[in-house]
Amino acid sequence: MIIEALIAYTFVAALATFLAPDERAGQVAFLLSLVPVVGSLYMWGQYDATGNALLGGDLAFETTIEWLRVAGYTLSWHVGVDGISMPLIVLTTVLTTLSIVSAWTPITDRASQFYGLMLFMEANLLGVFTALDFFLWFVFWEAVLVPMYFLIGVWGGPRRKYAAIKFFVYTNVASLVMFIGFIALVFGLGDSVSSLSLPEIAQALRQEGTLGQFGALTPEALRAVAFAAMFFGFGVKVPIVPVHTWLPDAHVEAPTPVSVMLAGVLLKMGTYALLRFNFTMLPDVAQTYAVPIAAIAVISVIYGAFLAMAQQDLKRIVAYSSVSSMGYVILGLIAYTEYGVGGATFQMVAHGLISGLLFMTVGVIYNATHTRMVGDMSGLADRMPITSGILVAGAFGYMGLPLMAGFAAEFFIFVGSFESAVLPFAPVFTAAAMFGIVIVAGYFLFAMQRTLFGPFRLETDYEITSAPVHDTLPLAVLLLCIIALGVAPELFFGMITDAVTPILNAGGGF
Amino acid sequence: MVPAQWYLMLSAAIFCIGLFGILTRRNALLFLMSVELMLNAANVNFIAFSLQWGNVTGQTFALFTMALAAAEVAIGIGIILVLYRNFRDTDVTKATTMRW
Amino acid sequence: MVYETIAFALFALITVGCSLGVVLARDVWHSALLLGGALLSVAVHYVMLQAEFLAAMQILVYVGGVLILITFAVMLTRTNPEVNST
Amino acid sequence: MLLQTQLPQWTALGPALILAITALVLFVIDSVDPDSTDSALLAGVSVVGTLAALGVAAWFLAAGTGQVGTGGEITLFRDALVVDGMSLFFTAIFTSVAAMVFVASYDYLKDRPDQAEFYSLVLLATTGMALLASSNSLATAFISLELTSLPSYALVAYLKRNRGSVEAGLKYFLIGALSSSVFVFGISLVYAVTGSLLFSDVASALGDLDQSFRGVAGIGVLMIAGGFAFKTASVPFHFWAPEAYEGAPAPVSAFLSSASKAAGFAVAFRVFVEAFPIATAVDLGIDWVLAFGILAVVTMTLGNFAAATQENVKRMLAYSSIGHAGYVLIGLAALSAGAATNGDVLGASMAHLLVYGFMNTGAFLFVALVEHWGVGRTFEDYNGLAERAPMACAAMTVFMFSLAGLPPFGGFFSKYFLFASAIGAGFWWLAAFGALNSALSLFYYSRVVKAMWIEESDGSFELTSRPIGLYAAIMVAAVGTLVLLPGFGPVIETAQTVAAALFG
Amino acid sequence: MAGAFDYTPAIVLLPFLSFLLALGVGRSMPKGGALAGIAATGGSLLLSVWAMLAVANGGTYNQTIYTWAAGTGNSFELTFGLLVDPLAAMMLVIVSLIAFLVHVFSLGYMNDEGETGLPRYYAGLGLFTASMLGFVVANNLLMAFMFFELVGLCSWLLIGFWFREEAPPSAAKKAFLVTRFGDYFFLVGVVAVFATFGTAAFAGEGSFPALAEAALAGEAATEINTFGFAPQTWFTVVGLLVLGGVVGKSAQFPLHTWLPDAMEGPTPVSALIHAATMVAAGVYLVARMYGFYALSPTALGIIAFVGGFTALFAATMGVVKREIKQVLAYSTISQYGYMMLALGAGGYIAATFHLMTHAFFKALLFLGAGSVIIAMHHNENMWDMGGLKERMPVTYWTFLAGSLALAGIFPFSGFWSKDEVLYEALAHGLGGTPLLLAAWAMGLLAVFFTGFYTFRMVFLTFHGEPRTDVARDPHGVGWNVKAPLTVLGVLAVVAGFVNMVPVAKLTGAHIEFLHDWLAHGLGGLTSEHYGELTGQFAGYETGYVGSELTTVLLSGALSLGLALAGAGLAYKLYNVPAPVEHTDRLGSVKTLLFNNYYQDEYQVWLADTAARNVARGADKFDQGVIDGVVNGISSVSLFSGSRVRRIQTGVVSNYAALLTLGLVALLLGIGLMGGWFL
Repeated sequence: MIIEALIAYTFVAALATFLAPDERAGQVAFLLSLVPVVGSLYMWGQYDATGNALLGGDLAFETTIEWLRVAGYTLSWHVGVDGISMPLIVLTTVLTTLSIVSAWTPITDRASQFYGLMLFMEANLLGVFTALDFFLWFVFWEAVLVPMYFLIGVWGGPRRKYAAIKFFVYTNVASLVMFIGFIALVFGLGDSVSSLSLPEIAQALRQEGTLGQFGALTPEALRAVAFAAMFFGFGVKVPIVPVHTWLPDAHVEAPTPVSVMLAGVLLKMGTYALLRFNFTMLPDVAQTYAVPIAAIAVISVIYGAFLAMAQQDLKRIVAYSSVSSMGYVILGLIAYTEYGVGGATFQMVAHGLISGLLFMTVGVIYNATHTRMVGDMSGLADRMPITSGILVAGAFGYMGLPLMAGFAAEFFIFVGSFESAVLPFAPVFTAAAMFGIVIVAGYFLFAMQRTLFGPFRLETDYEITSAPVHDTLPLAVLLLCIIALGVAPELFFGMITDAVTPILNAGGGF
Repeated sequence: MVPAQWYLMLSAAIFCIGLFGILTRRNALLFLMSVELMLNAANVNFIAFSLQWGNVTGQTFALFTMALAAAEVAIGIGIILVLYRNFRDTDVTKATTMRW
Repeated sequence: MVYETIAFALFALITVGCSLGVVLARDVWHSALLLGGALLSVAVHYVMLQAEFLAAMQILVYVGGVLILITFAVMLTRTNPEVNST
Repeated sequence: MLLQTQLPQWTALGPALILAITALVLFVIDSVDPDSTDSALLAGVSVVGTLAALGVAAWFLAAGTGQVGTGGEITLFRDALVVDGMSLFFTAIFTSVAAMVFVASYDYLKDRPDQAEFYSLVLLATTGMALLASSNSLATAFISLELTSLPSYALVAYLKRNRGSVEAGLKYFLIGALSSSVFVFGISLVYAVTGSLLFSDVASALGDLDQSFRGVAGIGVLMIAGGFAFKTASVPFHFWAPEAYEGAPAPVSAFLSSASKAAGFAVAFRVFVEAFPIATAVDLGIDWVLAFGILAVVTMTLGNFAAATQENVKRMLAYSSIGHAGYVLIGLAALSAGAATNGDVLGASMAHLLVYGFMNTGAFLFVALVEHWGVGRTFEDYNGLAERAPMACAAMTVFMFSLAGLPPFGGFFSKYFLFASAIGAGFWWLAAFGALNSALSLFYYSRVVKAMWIEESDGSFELTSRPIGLYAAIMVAAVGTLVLLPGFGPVIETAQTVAAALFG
Repeated sequence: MAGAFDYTPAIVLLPFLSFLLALGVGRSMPKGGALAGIAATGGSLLLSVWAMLAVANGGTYNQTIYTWAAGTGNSFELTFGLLVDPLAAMMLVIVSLIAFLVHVFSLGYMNDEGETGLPRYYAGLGLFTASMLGFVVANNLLMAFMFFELVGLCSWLLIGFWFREEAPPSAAKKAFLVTRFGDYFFLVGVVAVFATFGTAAFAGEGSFPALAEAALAGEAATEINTFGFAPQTWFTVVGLLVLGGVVGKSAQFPLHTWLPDAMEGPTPVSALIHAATMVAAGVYLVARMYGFYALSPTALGIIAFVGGFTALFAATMGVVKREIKQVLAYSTISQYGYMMLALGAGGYIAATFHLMTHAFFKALLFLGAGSVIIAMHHNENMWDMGGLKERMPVTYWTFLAGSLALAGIFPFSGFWSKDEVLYEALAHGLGGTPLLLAAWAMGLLAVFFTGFYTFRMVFLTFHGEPRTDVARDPHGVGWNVKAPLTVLGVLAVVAGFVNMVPVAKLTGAHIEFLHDWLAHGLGGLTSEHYGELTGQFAGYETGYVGSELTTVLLSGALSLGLALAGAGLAYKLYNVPAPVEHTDRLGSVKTLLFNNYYQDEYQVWLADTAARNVARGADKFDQGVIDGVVNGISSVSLFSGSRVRRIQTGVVSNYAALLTLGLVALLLGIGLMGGWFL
């Protein structure tokens, strides 16, 4: 029942924050958000499952309550945690709390609404990562959009309205397409499933012969079409090239804490769903189309990195580099190896922490300098040594410096995809994608050199000083997490591989 | 007895004439009158086929139609009068404050 | 049989003619009169179709009620010369 | 069980009777005190009456009156009327909407003349709707349709000194009159080929129909469809809707766009399913399923696209209402002969209508509230409204997102279940069109939200009052919209059960 | 005995601790964390020596100590472990010794000069040392890679130490980027090793060199996934991929361009980078997995050729430089070229030997240069110096010792090691691998240039008349500068005696201590085994001019003669009271040399202009086409929306008409489909 308790608590906390006075809302939200952190850490501590949430085996904290019946299908409140979702839950709670703290400085207006929406979003994110019933999951999945729309639209930058609506409509289109694809699949299964429980559907889909004719579509065609629809739908969230263009706009306009959540957790929803749906339920299709999928992944990596290189705005740089990093995840997923899929999952966490750290740092710099343009700054390390140091650490983390989480994730993915038996020319794809680590180093080093180093030169009519402690503290915490995960990836990796193995085992059956 | 189909033709003709009136005339009252014609066209059918089928269902329905047509005209005229009061006109194409 | 056909044809012609008159007449007043004609000829059809009661109702309700209402409305709105235009 | 055995059969019409009696009571009050502007009394009586009707309907629904479990539908007056689950379900929709409208009208109509007339007209229209949902013969369908329409014409033109209201009334009336003549003519054609008006008889007569008459029958069927298209504001009979909803007093717009639309669907569902069974119709080449498919696509596309570029919130809602008619039409378009999914599809449509009743009524009532404040009607006028009236704006946000199909609101489930059932019935292309339009709709619904919450207000307006009635109605609608997400189970299960009974 | 190895982790952790201390509380520590660093590296040095003694007693250590990541299923584990064998033990001592001396020297170079940011500096040094030591003791390729990368990070931190100026951050970025480019191939190589062998261990039965060897020998080939290639081809590919990292870090052509720029860092850092840590890492890596390279003649040939070419190529550039550190930088590149040449030529011992001697004399030279720079108030231009001999004798004499070693003059350490390098290349070249002869020739030619630029540097700096006021009255240096110089000076003189091959051959005395040292240790990691491997798989055989002895003597005489010739030319041109530039005599070559063969230009063009243009193009495409489509869809939707609403004209007659039209259209459509009109 701890999942229910956490989600319900977070909703209530959100409500309480809405009603809190603006001046105190930040502190209130922070204190309230500590409970989910503790709760998720407790769950992590108590976690002893070994199964995959969709393919069976041991699940942690599982609950099933029938909710309603529609068209012969049962919908349930069905939640549970496996090794794939557990790290993401911890990531969500930790990042939310840190984002809330990092919002203390930049968010001055309508604070109680802001923090309330953050908590509301957290509740829904927890739901996304725990729900095991399609509609329940979908409710949470879509509900995340609503607070995000406001968070970007109300507290964002100059083009926030455009960015917010673009994000909103784009991802909504994606959800709709995905929905049609998935539901077609469910109906194609006919009588072999009687509920919209994801495990039931996944297991039925992985069994040969359960999928029937759907309209004019043969079972094979239905699989392919549904896979494509879901791939598009989740790909937008990830985002993969070429459906990524909402991301830079949303990131640039969103206030820092929101960017942190967007990059840190929301993008992971896409990859999480890809793993849960496309790659778990339809492994045969994924493997049939391994080459185009891997090509998309590689293009995302390289193209995203080049886009990042072209940017002048620090936030846009980080935003585009997320496109690049998410490409690795896709590559890891399509590898269908333990290290590939496990590494992809690990990358979700690692990238969540690292991009969160970078966004936060850029935000702290912005708080001080009121600019994010690379060309406007120079020699900031002189005035903000600690922040600069953390930015350096974060950037190197992003570049895949060993003993930081990013390296572990990327290395797992590379090893996994290199040896992939599913993907033809796996070494070539892997090597091509790996070149991203050079480009990413290039643009981050250029950006750091121009902003942090050299003689200090920034015309402002106010003093630029070190950031306040409550701005720096979240950065330090994140950095510690990143290093901890880099030194000891087993903190999560063991449970991840436990949950990943079943996907691979039955995957070869087709 | 005249074949029922002929009445069908007749009613169709009246219906089309009424429709033609609605499409071409701009006076609200003519609009009303055209509608009356169309309703009558339906009634012709009902009564003709009532005989054909040998039941009074059609006749009964025709009676309802008349009553409702009367009510409709009453409402319509009320509306036309307030229209006239507001727009000083009964030309239906003049009332275009709302469009698009 | 023949008479019936002739009668049908005649009154059908009258009905259609009057109806056409209703929608084509330039003056609303004429239209109203012709509508009365059309309704009456329809009533004749009713009689031919052995629906005498309905014919009576047709005359009472339509010619007696509806037409009077319309006439009344025509009167009330006639002050405007543009009413005549089509 | 209870009713079946212990109450006389006619009491199954209880809700409609209560509504009619309430209307008469109002007339009595009015004749006792013709100049009464005692809103509280009038609105109170109306609300009590409608809530009583709603209660009875809900009770019957829960008790299983007219449903399979208690011996099937109850037919009255030589089969002219029928009470079954579906009619009760729809009666519940009509009465809920009407109750909210009455509560809101308490403030909206304050200090206006002819209040009693307003309330009684709405009540009469509601009665008509209740009968419409129960009608089992083309004759009762026509009569109750007119009983619904005629008060509506008057209600739209209720603000008789307001040019917009009058113009709206005129257009509504003219299109309505044209549509009802088309409808009647269609009925006459169907009668011509079948010799009956009772649905069941029509169905069996169509089954034995000579193929040479199928043209006449087909024209008749489609003309009848036209009549319902008018009532539901579907293309091509939708032209009245934007103007009528924009020009009418906002509570009336709410009533028309929610209840009246639902009524049109109620009767359309029954007529087409029972009188023109799909198998028979398709044999005759009268593929009304396809016709509704085309209409659904065109309607939702036209409604949403036109709504996307409106400047006036109320008119945007009007077009969105057309768009929603398109979604609901999926319920008639995703059917196929003898398919087991028919009940699901139709049930999903009905459930959507119920949720729509709450969210759309709420949205129009919010517009009424804004009109009451005299803020203005365009999106710009709404800028920064949330600072002044956060609760109401939060409710409006709920309505907008629910209309757009976002969780955690009822519209999410109803819309997605509708799409899902269409896919389940094999009509994935309908769902695809629906999805496209749904995405577009998110754009314009969020414009309202953006105006209220994101845009800066120009500070030129002051909100002078906090009308209790309007607020209460809006909150009820908002809470209803919210609760319909977790509590969607009974709704969808009931809807699909009663819809399946229709095919049984 | 085992006690020494139990403390091996501490060798790495001590400097790491000093890094943490300096970073955390360096501000409040005396000397900005220097003392902690000195203590830590001193401790590491002692432990290393202890470990070396343990190894000398025949002990080795190969132990996994930490599982970094373990797959649950049938996949391989990724681990950290320690491997202490003779090679590693030797390297441990070298690295910790030089790090220790550099720390001491920094007291004079940084603290006494009043630099700010000392905690950062010492933190960087500590991390740098720790990373390098970790790299040295790594027992598998993945761990090696990770510390290799950390070394890169530290070089970035330290080269860019003076971040408030323009040039150092830029140089740091370049160093990191260029080596990163190499590391990219390295990483692909690491991944390929895992994918191929399922392990990346260096030593032991299941190590990847052993598995590769077994595969080539036709045993147990089934476990190995060679991705459809012939095993040897695939091993060559993998080896070359790993070599990418080596080329980058060890500044071999064409990735050498970062190294001269890296002189922007503080001079002690340069000493550390060039002598013992970063640059040495590349060569050390090849030596570490020599058992793998020895299986592939192609890889060996490429290594040798690249090495030889780099040796010559860098030496030629060294002759025209004006700054003392620039000359040293190019000499570093050149000397590492020799080591690569040796490795490629099958001279595992020779390479290790040169690595060791070079570490000492190059550290010495850099520290000496640092001393000069202190004296010259941070002016590095040799043309501003002159006549420093009298004013700073300790520096002069030690620097001279280092220079003699660098130039390869008998009997200084460099002579012995370089001679052995060239001898191995020659012998194996004669033995049937003619490619090696070409590499040998280049290496030999480079000897001449080495002698020339080395003594040009010495003469310009220390001899003649002082050419500036500063040079006339230089700043004094303290004990903390002189002591490291003295230690290293002694080592530069004597280090060569551990392996005097020509003497051994000549006299028959058993004095090839390094041979013996490297010949024992873990099975499969001994020089003898490597010799067998190169013989068996690369076909390396030893050929002689005449007899073995004549070849040895010929080779030694040849290189000594060339070195002396170069030194003599420098003496003639520059050992004059007022030397002048002679570069004009080189004609157009001068421009070429001054511009470093335009290597920087094309690389900068690639990394900057070309990449940026691609990026800009991608951005344009993204904004214009991809986002344009997205925005276009919305514009088109809204535009069609604005058209659609025009249907609603407001005129009710039109509505009626459209309504009728619509109904008729529907009737016709459905009717035609249903066949009503037939």
